[in-house]
Amino acid sequence: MNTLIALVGLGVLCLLFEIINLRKLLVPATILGLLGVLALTVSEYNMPGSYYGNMIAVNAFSVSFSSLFIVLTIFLIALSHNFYESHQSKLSDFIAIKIFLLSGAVAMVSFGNLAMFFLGIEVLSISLYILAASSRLNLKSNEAGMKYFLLGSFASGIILFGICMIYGAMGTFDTTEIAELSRSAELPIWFPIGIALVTIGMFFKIAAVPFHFWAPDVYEGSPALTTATMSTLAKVTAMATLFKLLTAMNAEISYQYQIVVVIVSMASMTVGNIMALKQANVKRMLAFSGISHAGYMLMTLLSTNNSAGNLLYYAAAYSLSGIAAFAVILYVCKNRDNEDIVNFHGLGKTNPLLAAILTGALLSMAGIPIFAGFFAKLTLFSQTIQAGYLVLVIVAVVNSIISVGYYFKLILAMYTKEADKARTGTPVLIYGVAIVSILLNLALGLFPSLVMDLLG
Amino acid sequence: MNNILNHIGIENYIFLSVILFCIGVFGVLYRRNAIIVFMSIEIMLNAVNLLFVAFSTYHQDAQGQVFVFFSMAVAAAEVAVGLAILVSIFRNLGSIDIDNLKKLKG
Amino acid sequence: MDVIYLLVLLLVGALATYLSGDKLASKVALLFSLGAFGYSLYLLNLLEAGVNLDYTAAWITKPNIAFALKTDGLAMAMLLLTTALTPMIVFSGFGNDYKNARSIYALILFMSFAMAGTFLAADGLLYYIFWELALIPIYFIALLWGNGDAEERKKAVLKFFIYTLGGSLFMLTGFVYLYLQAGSFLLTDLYQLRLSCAQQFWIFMAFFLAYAIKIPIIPFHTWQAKVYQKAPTVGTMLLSGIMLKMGLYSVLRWQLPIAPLAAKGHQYVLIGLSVAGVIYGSIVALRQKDLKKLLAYSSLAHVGLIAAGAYTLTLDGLRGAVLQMIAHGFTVVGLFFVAEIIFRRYETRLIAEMGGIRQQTPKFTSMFLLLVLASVALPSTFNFVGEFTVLYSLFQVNLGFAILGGLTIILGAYYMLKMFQHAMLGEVNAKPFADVTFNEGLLLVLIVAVLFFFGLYSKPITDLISPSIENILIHINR
Amino acid sequence: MDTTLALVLVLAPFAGFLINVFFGKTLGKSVSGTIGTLSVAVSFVVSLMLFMQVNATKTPIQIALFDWIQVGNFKVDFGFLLDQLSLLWLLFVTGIGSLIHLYSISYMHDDEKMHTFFAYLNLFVFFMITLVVGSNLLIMFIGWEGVGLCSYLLIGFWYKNQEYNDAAKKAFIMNRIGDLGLLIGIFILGAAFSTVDFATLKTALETSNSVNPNWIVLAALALFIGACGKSAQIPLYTWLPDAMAGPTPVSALIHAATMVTAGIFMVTRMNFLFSLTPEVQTIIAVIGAATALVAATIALVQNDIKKVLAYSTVSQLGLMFLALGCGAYQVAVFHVITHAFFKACLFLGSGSVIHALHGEQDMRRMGGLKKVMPITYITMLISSLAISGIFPLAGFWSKDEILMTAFHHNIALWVIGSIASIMTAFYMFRLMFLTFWKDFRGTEEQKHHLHESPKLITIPLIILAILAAIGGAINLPGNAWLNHYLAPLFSVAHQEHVLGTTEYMLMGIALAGGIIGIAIAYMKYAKQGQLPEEDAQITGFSKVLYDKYYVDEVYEFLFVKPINALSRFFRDYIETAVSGFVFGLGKATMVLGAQGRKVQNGNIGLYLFFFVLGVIAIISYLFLAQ
Repeated sequence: MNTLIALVGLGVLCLLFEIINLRKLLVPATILGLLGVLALTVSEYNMPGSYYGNMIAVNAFSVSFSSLFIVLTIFLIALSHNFYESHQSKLSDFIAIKIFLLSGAVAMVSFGNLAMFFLGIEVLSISLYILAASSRLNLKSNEAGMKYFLLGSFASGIILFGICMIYGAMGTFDTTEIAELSRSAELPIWFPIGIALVTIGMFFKIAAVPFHFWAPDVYEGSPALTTATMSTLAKVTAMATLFKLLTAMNAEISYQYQIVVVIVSMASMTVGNIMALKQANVKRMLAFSGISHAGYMLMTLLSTNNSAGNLLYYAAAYSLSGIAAFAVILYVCKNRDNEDIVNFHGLGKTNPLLAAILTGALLSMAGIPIFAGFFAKLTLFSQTIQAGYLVLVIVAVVNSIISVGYYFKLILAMYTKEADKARTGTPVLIYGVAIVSILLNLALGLFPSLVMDLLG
Repeated sequence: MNNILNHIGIENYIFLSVILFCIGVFGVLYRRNAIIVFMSIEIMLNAVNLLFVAFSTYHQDAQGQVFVFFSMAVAAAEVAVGLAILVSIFRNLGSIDIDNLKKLKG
Repeated sequence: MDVIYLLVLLLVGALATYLSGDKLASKVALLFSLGAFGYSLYLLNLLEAGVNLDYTAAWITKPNIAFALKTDGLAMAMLLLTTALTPMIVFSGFGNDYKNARSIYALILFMSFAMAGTFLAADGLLYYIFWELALIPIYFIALLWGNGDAEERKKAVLKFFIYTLGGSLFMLTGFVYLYLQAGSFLLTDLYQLRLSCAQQFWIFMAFFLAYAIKIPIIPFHTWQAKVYQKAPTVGTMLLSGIMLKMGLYSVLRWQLPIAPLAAKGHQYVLIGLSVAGVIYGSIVALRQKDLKKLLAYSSLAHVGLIAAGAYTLTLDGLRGAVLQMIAHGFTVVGLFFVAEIIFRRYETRLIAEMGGIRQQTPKFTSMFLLLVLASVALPSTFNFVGEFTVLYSLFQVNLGFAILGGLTIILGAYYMLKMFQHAMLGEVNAKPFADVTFNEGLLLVLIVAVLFFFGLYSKPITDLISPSIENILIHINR
Repeated sequence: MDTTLALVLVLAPFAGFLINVFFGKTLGKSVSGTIGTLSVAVSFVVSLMLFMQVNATKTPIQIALFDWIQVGNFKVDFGFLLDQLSLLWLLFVTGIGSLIHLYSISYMHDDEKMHTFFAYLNLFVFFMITLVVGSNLLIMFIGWEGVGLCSYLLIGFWYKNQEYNDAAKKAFIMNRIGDLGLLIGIFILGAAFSTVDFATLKTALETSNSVNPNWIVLAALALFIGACGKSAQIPLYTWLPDAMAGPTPVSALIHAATMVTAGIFMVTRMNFLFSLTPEVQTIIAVIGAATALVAATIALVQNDIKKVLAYSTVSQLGLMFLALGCGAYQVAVFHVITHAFFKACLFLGSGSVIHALHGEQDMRRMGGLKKVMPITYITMLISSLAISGIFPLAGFWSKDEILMTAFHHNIALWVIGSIASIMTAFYMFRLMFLTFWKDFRGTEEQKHHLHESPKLITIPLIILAILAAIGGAINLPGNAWLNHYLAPLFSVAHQEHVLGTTEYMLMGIALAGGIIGIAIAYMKYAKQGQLPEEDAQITGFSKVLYDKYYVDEVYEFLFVKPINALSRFFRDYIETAVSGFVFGLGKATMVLGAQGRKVQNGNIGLYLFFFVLGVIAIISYLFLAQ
């Protein structure tokens, strides 16, 4: 609970910094502040509780995910410094929006009431609309913002309808009460309809097939840092929220529902991976890759009672490698017209360190051992086989093979092509973020228990 | 109020809302003018709001009506952002036809 | 515990090589790899003295994964193969002037580390991790320091990577399934599993995909020739000398004891496929124009025979397979080195562009000839010991297999001598061929010496591996 | 003591090999040759000592050095067995070997790689000794393959000529076909009796009756295939004539006197096996007889002096196998020894001629040499008479024994053998007359350089000629020393022929046959002075014979071509297809990706449409479908 308040406070402070002309201190101060919030959050790990009439329910799940979100935000903010170099005057706005976005994300995983959930998701979404369209003069950015906005509000409508149906069935927004009521024998049909609609809405947010069409366009059009935010923070938030929704409301997951999840999961993996093969734009490629990862993460829904730890681990592994990859992308594509693979030619020679980091990040996404991505997939597969969905796992394995095709396309480009233009400068923060995030990823890969055991 | 519900039945409220919601959906699907699309989304949201109120009454519970305020506020904020994006699109493109937004694809 | 130091030594060696800079890299790498070889000899000593070198430590609790290393005779033999070949491979690079030398030598040591780990690992997942880890360095070695057209190379190497990774992912799925049955990835626990016939079949198939691609067994071999051809010679040596053996070793260590019923049930198919590989590889090798490709296909034929031996499920078959693995490891490294020596002088790998070299460099020719003879398993070479044992085991299964497998004796002699004739003999070549340098000669002599020494006196190796193979057989025949 | 001696015996040539390999060049040609010769001579002396010992004690010497190979049910020692058979073999291998080494010092003196030659030759002797003294089948196999290797090296000694290299390769591969048979035989015996040791195998075979007799037959057959390869029997004989590409001393040592007799050695060694399998013995006899006849017919029309001798060798080997097939192992061994004497002499003599003519081998370009090369002429004449079976030279006795055995066995075999013998007499004297009689037909320049060969060449010739003349003494009918000496080897005692009328008649017929053959040759080539036609003019059946029944071409057509075609087919089509399939999977995925991009066309309306479709699909599946 304190996390949320502290975050909102921090956001306001960011805006104030601009007013009192402390722009230079903005990034370090925010990072420090976030670190403080992180400490605060972690300290709540062993103190589950509910606040404000169970509007906010703090438990291990919410604390763990909130901490992950905060860490990701720290990275994103560290990257902002360099990214917004030419828009210094708006730096505080962007950072503040990110902090508010984070507060939305935290609300989404620590809600105790559907109202809080709805508010959280809207805060997150609206912040993202703004960020997506934030490059005002760039038509692509405008288009991305518009597309995201239209489809996003459409999805919001569906979610709202779902919440309404649940309310209609249960007469309350409180998840604890809903959970208790759902144990009773006779449930109005509205309840499962509501759950289904909310799930569909969340499918949209995590960009699962067939609700994924926005993702590639929006990822490509948005400013790179926004894309980074969407593909890491927003995606794992949405996934965690979906997971939390289903567990918190104790929704009896029927067999049919599981089939839907299986099909959507398979479709997401397959479509994401196959479409990514032929992409030239790296952001777009990562969008499709993100779609496929959403497919993988959906597998956790098939055994909700013991897969929270796996989801957290997968989310952490995926988002950390995403951050590392985007850090390199931001560096490489700075002041370039687009993010095409051409820009990465020869990176292995000009910047071996960054090339190695990007390689590591891609290997992690592909699920090659010692990177966290491997363990993430391993536990996921293991659990899914246990749940009895061997076919799904085989499809996932085949997809992992396909995915190597495009991840390695980028690696090949870095190491085998000649560089066209030299890149100058070694922005400390970008290097720092890239190194720290890949090291974290490696550490998770070597000691998965660190994260896996947080959620039993 | 209770009487009205007794007379008309909650199902009919649901049907009404669903119909309104679907009208909104069709609006979004078929209209190309961004403003009208926005309005269609508003119809969808308001259809749900109507249902919230109906359920609120049905359950004799105020939470539903409170929720409507939340949702209206959020919808307003959303539309504000949407319109802002629309304005910058209009400046760049000189049109608010969403069919013109096809630069990003593939 | 002692075994870990070996892995650490190799890993530190890789790091030190990378940090030592391009000029010193090769020397540092040689130093560390020799150190590793020396240390593994020390380990061998300990093992012979009866010290238990197995090592198990908890690593990850959920899922239950242990850092478990098992050093029995079999693993020791493979470890020695790895650590003995690594310095040779490093040394073979001395004559080349690699761009960015520190990276390639560091990658070689890193790969050696991963392969040693694969041979030692006694926990399924640890094993899998090492298995995959070995793939990454060779990918980069082949990609960055390879030869020939860059686009074609990229294609070949990527195909290799995806292909092998694909196969291993199925193996991983198999492991996960086993884990769910056994509650642990530990080799010992997996050996204790009593799976039904159907379960064993699917596990076997999942493993088989991985191994058949790695070994390779036809028709999963299509990656091989191109990659061997395109990779730099050190890479080819690593691949053919050690990495192939990972697959074969895994068959013995993991596939057969865990799913023996499936192996028994489909024995004829498996042996048939392997033996078909022997004949197919030999015949295709006959008309190859590129020396390295020819050697690749000959390798296909040889490993086919080794796999056939392993699938006989007899003591002789398994033992012969191990002997032949070691023999083939040295031989093929030697032969690829010969190809490299010729390339350094003639800038070609096409046999048609060679010829008439013998007159100019008799010493080199003798070494080459000895390697060719070892490759065709002349008695008194180590290869003969292995090949004889394997063929004998095939005979125990079926006379027909022994005859078909034995065709390697004839066909092998045919393509190897044909190659030798056109590469080395004939009218004196107009292009001068500088005599082998001291370094090159030393390496060739070493390899030949190993092959002939163990060819006459294979008892040390046989004694080393026999107990562990008997142990594996007990699990197969439980 | 015995162990040391045995090691000296085996390792002396190997030491010679090592010295010649590493220091041959620096030591110079004469020294290198001397070392090569001496090392073999040492072996000869040692074998002589051991021979005396065993001949006196009648107990074989067995030596086990160390474990070599271990397979499931048995272990193979690295060990030696020095018994009557192996010592006998050693004597003529090292003895004739020494002579030929001596000869080579002079013969190869002009070759720049003389030290290499001696190294190979020493290595050959080393492997041949290993083959002979090995105490089990596998050690024998080392030698077996080792001599094959040396044969390969020496046939291709002049490696600049690719045709020679082809010949060398062919010899090696055909030998290997036989080797596979041998190996299979070893497998069968090893699996059945858990040993491959000669001594234990013998007892096992004689006592055990639990083994399926079919396996034993198969084993014998497989071993015989091995013998066919090494001893150039049908169908694996075509390599031997081609092997004449090597220097002439090599042909004398390897391809006449020693290596090619390894097959006979092995069959004799394994006599306890073959005696159990009359079916296989019959096959051996038939193949032997057929080979003797076929090779003899081919030899009738050959014009290359060495080719004639080569086919003659094949034919004689056939006769030996005929004897083996009849179960007369001693007889075969007897002929091996006498054949070694006269055939070595003939080859060396032909070498002397070729040497004098600076490499000319075509008999049509020779003639009239008896005046310039009297020693060569006389020694060769003695040997020719011996091989033609003229009384009382060595060949008469041994060949006569064979024919006599065949006669008692099966009259058809005897007829074939006799015809082959007549032909032998004919082509040998055809060779003699064409080479040494009449006038010289070569170029003026050659004529100018004609000379008798130096001492180092003639001395071995003389020694061998003497042996060819009197060698028969070791096994005269009535005083059969060899039979008694070898008797301990055989489980079935050899039936000595009682010299009755039949026997004397047979001797007479054989002698008459030889004389008839010589007479025809004399009429044709000496009296009428006919010359063989030039290659282009040869027609009819002679052409078929001259072209060796086109067997090489048939093999080429049946085996070599198809394998190569298959190889090309595999390389060009199967490989492409299989890898194309794998690539195709990748490509198909790529195409799918490219097509999929078209759906993602940037139109929000479409995206919404799919969204709504998804919603409808899920909702209707969940709630309406039931």
